[in-house]
Amino acid sequence: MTERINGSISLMSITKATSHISQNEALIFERSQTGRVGYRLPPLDVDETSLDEIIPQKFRREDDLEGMPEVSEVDVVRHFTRISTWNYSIDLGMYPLGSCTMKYNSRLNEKVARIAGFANLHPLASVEDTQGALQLIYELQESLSEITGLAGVSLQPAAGAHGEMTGVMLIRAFIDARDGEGASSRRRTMLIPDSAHGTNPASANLSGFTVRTIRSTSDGFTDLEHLRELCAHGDVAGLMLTNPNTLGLFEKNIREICSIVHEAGGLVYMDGANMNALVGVARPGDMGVDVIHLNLHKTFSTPHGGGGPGCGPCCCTEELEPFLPVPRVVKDSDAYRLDFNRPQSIGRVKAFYGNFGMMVRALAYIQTHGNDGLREATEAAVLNARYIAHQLTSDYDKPYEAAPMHEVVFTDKRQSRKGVHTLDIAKRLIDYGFHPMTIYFPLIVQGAMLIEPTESVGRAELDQFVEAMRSIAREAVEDPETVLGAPHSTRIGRLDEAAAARKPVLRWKPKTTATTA
Amino acid sequence: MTERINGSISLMSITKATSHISQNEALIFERSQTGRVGYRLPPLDVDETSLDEIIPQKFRREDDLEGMPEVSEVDVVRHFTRISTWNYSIDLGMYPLGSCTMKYNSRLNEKVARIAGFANLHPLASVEDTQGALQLIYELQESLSEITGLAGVSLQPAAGAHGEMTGVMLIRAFIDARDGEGASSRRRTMLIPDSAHGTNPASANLSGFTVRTIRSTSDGFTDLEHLRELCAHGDVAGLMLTNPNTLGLFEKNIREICSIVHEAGGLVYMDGANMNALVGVARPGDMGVDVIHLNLHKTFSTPHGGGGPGCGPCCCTEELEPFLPVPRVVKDSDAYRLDFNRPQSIGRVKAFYGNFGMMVRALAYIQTHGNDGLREATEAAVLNARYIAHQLTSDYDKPYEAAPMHEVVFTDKRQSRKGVHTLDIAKRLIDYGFHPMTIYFPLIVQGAMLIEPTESVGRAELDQFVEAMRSIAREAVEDPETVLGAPHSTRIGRLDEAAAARKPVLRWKPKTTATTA
Amino acid sequence: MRYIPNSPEERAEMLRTVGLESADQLFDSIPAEMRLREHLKTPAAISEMELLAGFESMAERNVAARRPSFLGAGAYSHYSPTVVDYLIQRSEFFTAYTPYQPEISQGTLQAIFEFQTLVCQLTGMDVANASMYDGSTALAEAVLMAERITRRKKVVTSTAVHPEYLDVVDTYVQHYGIELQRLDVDSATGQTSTEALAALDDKTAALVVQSPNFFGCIEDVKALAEQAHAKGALLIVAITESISLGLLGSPGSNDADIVVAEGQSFGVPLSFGGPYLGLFATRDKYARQIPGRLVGEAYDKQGRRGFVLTLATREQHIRREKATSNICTNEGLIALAATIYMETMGRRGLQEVAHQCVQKAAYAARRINELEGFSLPYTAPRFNEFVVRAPVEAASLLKRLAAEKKITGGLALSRHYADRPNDFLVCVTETNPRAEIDALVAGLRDLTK
Amino acid sequence: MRYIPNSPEERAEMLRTVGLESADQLFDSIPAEMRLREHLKTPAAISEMELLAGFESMAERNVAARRPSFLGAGAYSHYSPTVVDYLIQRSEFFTAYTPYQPEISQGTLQAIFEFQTLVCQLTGMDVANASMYDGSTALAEAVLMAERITRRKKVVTSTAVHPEYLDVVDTYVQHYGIELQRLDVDSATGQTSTEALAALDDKTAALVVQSPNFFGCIEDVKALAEQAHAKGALLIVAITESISLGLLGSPGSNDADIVVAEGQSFGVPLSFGGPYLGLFATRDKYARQIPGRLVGEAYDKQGRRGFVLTLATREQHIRREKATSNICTNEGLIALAATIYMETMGRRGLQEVAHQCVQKAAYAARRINELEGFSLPYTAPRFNEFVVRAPVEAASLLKRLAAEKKITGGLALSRHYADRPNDFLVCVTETNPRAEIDALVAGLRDLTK
Ligand SMILES: Cc1ncc(COP(=O)(O)O)c(C=O)c1O
Ligand SMILES: Cc1ncc(COP(=O)(O)O)c(C=O)c1O
Repeated sequence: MTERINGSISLMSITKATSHISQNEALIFERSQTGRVGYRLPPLDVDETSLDEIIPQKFRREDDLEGMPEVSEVDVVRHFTRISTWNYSIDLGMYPLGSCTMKYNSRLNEKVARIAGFANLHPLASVEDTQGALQLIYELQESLSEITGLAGVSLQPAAGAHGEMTGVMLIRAFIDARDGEGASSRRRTMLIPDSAHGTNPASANLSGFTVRTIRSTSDGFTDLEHLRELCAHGDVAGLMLTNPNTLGLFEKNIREICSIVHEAGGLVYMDGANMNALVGVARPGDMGVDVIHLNLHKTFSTPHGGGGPGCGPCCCTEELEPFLPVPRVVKDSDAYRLDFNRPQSIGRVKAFYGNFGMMVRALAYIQTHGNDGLREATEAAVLNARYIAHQLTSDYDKPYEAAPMHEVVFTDKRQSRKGVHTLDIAKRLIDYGFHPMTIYFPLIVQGAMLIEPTESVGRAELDQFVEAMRSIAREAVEDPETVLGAPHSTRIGRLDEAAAARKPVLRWKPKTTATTA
Repeated sequence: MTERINGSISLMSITKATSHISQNEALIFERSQTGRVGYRLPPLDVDETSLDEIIPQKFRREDDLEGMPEVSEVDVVRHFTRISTWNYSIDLGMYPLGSCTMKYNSRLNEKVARIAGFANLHPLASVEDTQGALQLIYELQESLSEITGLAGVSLQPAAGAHGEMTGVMLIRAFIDARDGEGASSRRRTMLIPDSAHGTNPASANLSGFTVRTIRSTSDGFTDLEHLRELCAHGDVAGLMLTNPNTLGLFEKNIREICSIVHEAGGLVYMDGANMNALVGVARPGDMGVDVIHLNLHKTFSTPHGGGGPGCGPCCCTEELEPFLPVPRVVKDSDAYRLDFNRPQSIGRVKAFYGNFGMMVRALAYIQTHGNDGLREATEAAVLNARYIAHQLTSDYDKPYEAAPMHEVVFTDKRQSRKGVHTLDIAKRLIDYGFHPMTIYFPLIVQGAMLIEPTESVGRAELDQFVEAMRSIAREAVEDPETVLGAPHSTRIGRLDEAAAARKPVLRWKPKTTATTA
Repeated sequence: MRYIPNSPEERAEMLRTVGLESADQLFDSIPAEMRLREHLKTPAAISEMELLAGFESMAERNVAARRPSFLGAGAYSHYSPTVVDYLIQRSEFFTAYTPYQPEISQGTLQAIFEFQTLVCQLTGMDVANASMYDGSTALAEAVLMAERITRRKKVVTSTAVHPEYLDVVDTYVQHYGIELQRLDVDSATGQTSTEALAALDDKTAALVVQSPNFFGCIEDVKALAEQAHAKGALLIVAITESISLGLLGSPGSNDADIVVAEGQSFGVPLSFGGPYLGLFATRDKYARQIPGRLVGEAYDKQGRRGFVLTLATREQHIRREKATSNICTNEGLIALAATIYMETMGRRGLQEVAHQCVQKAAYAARRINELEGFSLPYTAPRFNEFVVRAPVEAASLLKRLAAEKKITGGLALSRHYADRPNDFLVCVTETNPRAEIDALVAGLRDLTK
Repeated sequence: MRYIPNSPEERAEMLRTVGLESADQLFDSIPAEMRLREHLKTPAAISEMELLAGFESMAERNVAARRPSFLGAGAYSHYSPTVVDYLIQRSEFFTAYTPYQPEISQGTLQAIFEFQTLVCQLTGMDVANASMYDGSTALAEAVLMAERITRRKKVVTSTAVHPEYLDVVDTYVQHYGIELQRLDVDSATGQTSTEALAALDDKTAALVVQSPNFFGCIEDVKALAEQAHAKGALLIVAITESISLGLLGSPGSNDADIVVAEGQSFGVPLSFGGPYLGLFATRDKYARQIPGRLVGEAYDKQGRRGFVLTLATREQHIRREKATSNICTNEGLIALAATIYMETMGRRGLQEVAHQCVQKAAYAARRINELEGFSLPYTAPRFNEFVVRAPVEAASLLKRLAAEKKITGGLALSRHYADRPNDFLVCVTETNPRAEIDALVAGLRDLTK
């Protein structure tokens, strides 16, 4: 098979994948045919009023929805089934995207989220009639509080970045309250390590902060000296730190870091995207962190869904709790209710209460694992990463010495001498049957390859991955062309992204006339 | 792409499919690792008794279930997800297996079959507590009776062949009752056309009949002369006729055929596998047929499931009704009940009441289509077949002149001159992205290719199919090697079936010692 | 109709292409007098919303589905992990046909090969087929196979085989010249009476027993095999509760020749009696007499392993009236569900389910036995079913239990044995929490005091 | 733990491979004093059976989910064809990540491209992104985008915008130096007061309106656009009930500059408020100011069409604090559900749903208006929601309606507007059969007579 799926002769046998026939499929608009229908409604069962009497012509559409697809149910099913087969997915195998935590998405969790009593529940129904949903939210809040060691939890944010924004706003509101508007207005600096995820500075900016970047040391940790320096000016509102950081390393000086920031009058925000390295092992609240967001769609395995939805709970100390978004879900003896009366709250960050469906799944994850299982998952995830770190060190440059937690970063330093870069290695991994790792992140590592296996991969597949990476390292030396031209096994090759951005085509238009409604 | 997915240069561009990466996967036994687990049960909540007290050692297994897989839930999900992607399926496109009726399997029907009130219902619960299920059975019986024009319906048979056996036994029981054991014992001949499906003679044999074969005429119909001849000896119990027959032709002399058999003292069994050509258009009961089976898994779209389950209701005239299997589902004013008191019944053909889950789906099919939709589906199915018949006649030998109904038969006569046979054409179709048609059936047509598009295919895909077939016809002339070596695009090539049958390996065994429990 | 892709206009154009003027003309080959002149009297089309409402209201009337239940007798309530039903709903599995074209059917074929292996391992046999309709028809086919192998015409069956299975065997063999002889059950042990085995003789094709038998009693299969083999007859073992295989000695290790079983216990919903699946396994030497489909290993020219349907010359589409069976469509998707179930539960899970069944049934039996007036008539060891003898008529007792206590207490044996008015069969599985068992016991007590 | 493939033994071997003796040592880089010495106090592990029972009993307590309901106000009950939820459960969709590697993510990418197209067509705009969190955050982002485009700091919003949306806008802009000014509603028509438009001036970045607005009234978007444009301000149109797009003039055709909408109506379950999805569309000229992800067409070397994430330089992972938004994870799978919904319903289905909503709401409004003491305070044309003025306090009337008639009658406006004790908002969709509407009317009558 090897010859067939490769552009040129491969040096290694590829064990994880083969080439197979795959259905083509056009855009639905290209499939559409006038007169096809894919739906049926019950007949209208009320007396009809002339539409003109209800809604005058001028408020109505004139385009007869031209351009909207006309297809049968069968067309829809075939359309989406076919295009789905072009995707890689967790269910097909290891998905080692660093920082993204692609772990198994339990089918049980999907099932409970679809129980009619949850799925058909309107968010504005009365609290008496929605006690089960409020209970679920409350119980998840309690669990997350225990897991993070932080007292206050809001489940309202819809994703990690949203949780960051919420958290940073808490810091701002807290300082405003503590220092008064005037003094507070001089504290407008948010410190963020150069290794941070892009959402951190973007969220800080959304909350009106000026971002100052902290250097990382050459061994991959926050530079304490630089931190002290930056904290010396009385303008620091806070620090946004990822821990373990985006290099996969635990910030061992976390307590000291927190003290420095606290002493400088600032608060510490922890980006909890990497909490899957800590659950059941250590708690941010015990480290001195003031506020954190979690990604339920990472650590607690709610499905990524090809880009979302997420859920980004914000957890904070008791001090910050009064500032959390409204409404809060609280418990009075046996009944649950919504508390809108939070005068210090930063306000609402989203309509209703957050991505409830994801909360259902996350609570199911927590209850299914149990407290011992939560720790077991953490151990298994860290062990898998450590195993890869250990096995690949001989072939790839590992820029940091420290033992990695749940993910490990390598670089293309050795391979790039032959002109083979991270992007090429990633693309070549596709031919070996793997989804590539995260590449070129964190930005401070040139040619970064950030590998996060998660606990959901067995040893056999880890070994296949190691073999694939080693094989690519050999190819980079002996047959670089094959790597540079990869992938060879996919239905399309590398796409010209530069051209796509230069003259963006962001929607389909009918061939003839490009009408809009 | 064409070059890549073909062994040699293709003459036509293949539009329906491309090659893409596909995950490998070993047998689960090869994935298994001692100590992995994929399940969790609630803890045992009763006091435990020593097992020896309940079941003495000698009745217990001694092998500790060695060899049974030990895998995690993630292993299971990845295992089956991966291997599933190696299959073609209706949801991926046209599946033109003649006689098999691969039409769209509605998701709604899957959903209703899973309603807890159906899925969790024990068959031996009392009739009072299962009225909904009995009602459903009764309503389906009524609908099928109306559709076939036959008064008696039993839903007990589990598939077409099972329905055949049931129907043939009805005939035997009826004749036994009519003629008395002695006279009846001289009527042991079942007439079956040479074009019939193999289950027909096999079912007749199961019911103790001797099969005599009726010739088909050169234009594809039952040979009336031969039928008369065979009926002249007073030994004929019945005729098993498929209509439309397996060549896709409506037996226009059906009334005369029935008369001949009836006059000879026999009964007419119709194999209803092709009822999808008739639903809403004509009824077997109106043609003189005495008994018929239906394939709910064909005509009424219950999913084929990679081989089953099916449901093969047996429908018969009022005269034959007393002989149907027990229990019968009957209605007394408003309540439904099981009637076991049928002294003339042939007996039970299956435990409980048949494949109830399939009945749920079939009734949903009937109600969703409605009476007009049932006819519309028939029209669309016949039209699609007629269209293919029309478009392929220029390139393939069409052995029968008559206009086909829901399926059409071609042969490899022209192509075989260049050494390209039906099997090769079928395999080459795979490269073009299609599942092949039924091949080498019916047996009376040399190199038969029986094509049944069903109503579930749109014109664009029909045209792709026609193009593919035409292209293969050209290849057969200009590049036969490509056709003979097909398929070129699949993860494995043609398998050596002869070797497989010579030394059959029908199960996995551990590499080391081949122990059995 | 939303399931039909081609629009009316497209269909009109296609009609023109094939030279017709109307859809009616498509049916010109059907003589006019046979053609319907109006629509069928089946109901008019309804929407998804209406259909769901209608089916849900029918399902509502199946009140038995919502109650604690102790029914077994050939259909068992076991917990099926969520992944089972999820995975069988992959389009690639459930909308595929029988794997006639192996190059694009390896998913189905490999799954069947695994299924065959699992069935062999659990039953302790050499070869298993790709499934039969259900346990009852598998048993009938086993009887026919025994006749083919031995060329003998008498078959001796235990009356402790599921009565509906025996009915099906009766139906299948009625025109085959096979004489069926039934063996009594020992009224003390509940096992097939060993004295009755005198019925075995050198005209006997097979002895048919079920274990655990219909009354929940475990048979001494090895001893029965010995007796049968002594006369040159085969031993056919039927199993209705396949979960018992997790704990009980395999029929293979007890020298059975053919094993048939109902596989519903392996993660398949009760679904009012079907679709279920028949397991069918035998010895290597009888492989070519087996009914139904078989999947075997095969290799392509490049030496890659794959799987194919094999030994097809046994089957009806080749051998027609001489085939080993008339079966064509089997229970493919249900066999897949069972495969996924067996693999998910795995070695340890299958053991633990069996263990819980045994322990819970033992607990229930003990508690019921303590009740005033109730007794357990049989002494043989049991798996998860047992007969209870009530102080009153069982059928009406169970009816009151359902009506007043909302518990389905078991199966009154009078349904199948007119002469056993006070007996009923109770089944307990891992899905019955202790609270349900206690409620059953309390209910029986209340209604008989 | 059954989700973790590696067995304890395998993990022990791997630990040895990496040179460790125990799993604890994996965490040696965490200072000991920070490490937990015992298990978390979260609950112990439970099985599937137990979990399902627990969640089902929680769900039982959500009695509102089982009742006829006339709640809308930003979350709508529409029928979602069965295929929608089936198809999004394909592993390949729901267990994939953001499509960073286009060669093995074309399924997701093509679906998003179709989504963007559908949103453009329905809103009448040129370019749409791959989704925002929901309607409310989409609106907040639109306001920020208007500021970026115009470099103006004042934003004028209608008070007839969903109050929770306005709250979210408040939160988002609070540190941005944007001044928000609210416009009154005309108490006769229910539309944004045209007099109040005097608030627009040449410092105004945008005018924000919702149509149909929170009170169900259709705004004269074209007129509002004219007024905004006259001052050089953008018009931002928010829509909470996207089904209205099947019938009402598109914001694009009415000259809106940015359109945001809640897409939940497109086949997405109510799910107690989320996950939903924000639609975001604008004019071509503002494409590079759009927040969130965009998918565009691209070609490989052989000229084959594919799709990629594009214009990434707007985004946080490249531009960090200068990005057009901080959004990263969006509502991918929900956007897919909406895409499947829109394509399944299609051109005619979207029209018919809208039509049924309008007709049923009109019927309900007419019937309620006939009731003694009830009135409809607003005269503007409406889509499927309308305000009812009751003769008594609405909140307690609705509470009684729920308790005594088992109907959720709508939303008491006092939840958001303390000064409107007697008003409530009623929403009617195609999922409310006439019988439910009649029951609502009868209930209101009974409880006020
Ligand atoms: C380290 C880190 N922080 C923050 C985020 C943002 O989370 P989200 O995508 O849920 O907004 C991510 C997600 O990719 C991340 O990896
Ligand atoms: C014409 C015909 N008759 C009978 C059958 C047997 O039906 P089943 O496979 O359901 O037993 C078939 C199925 O392939 C068939 O095509």
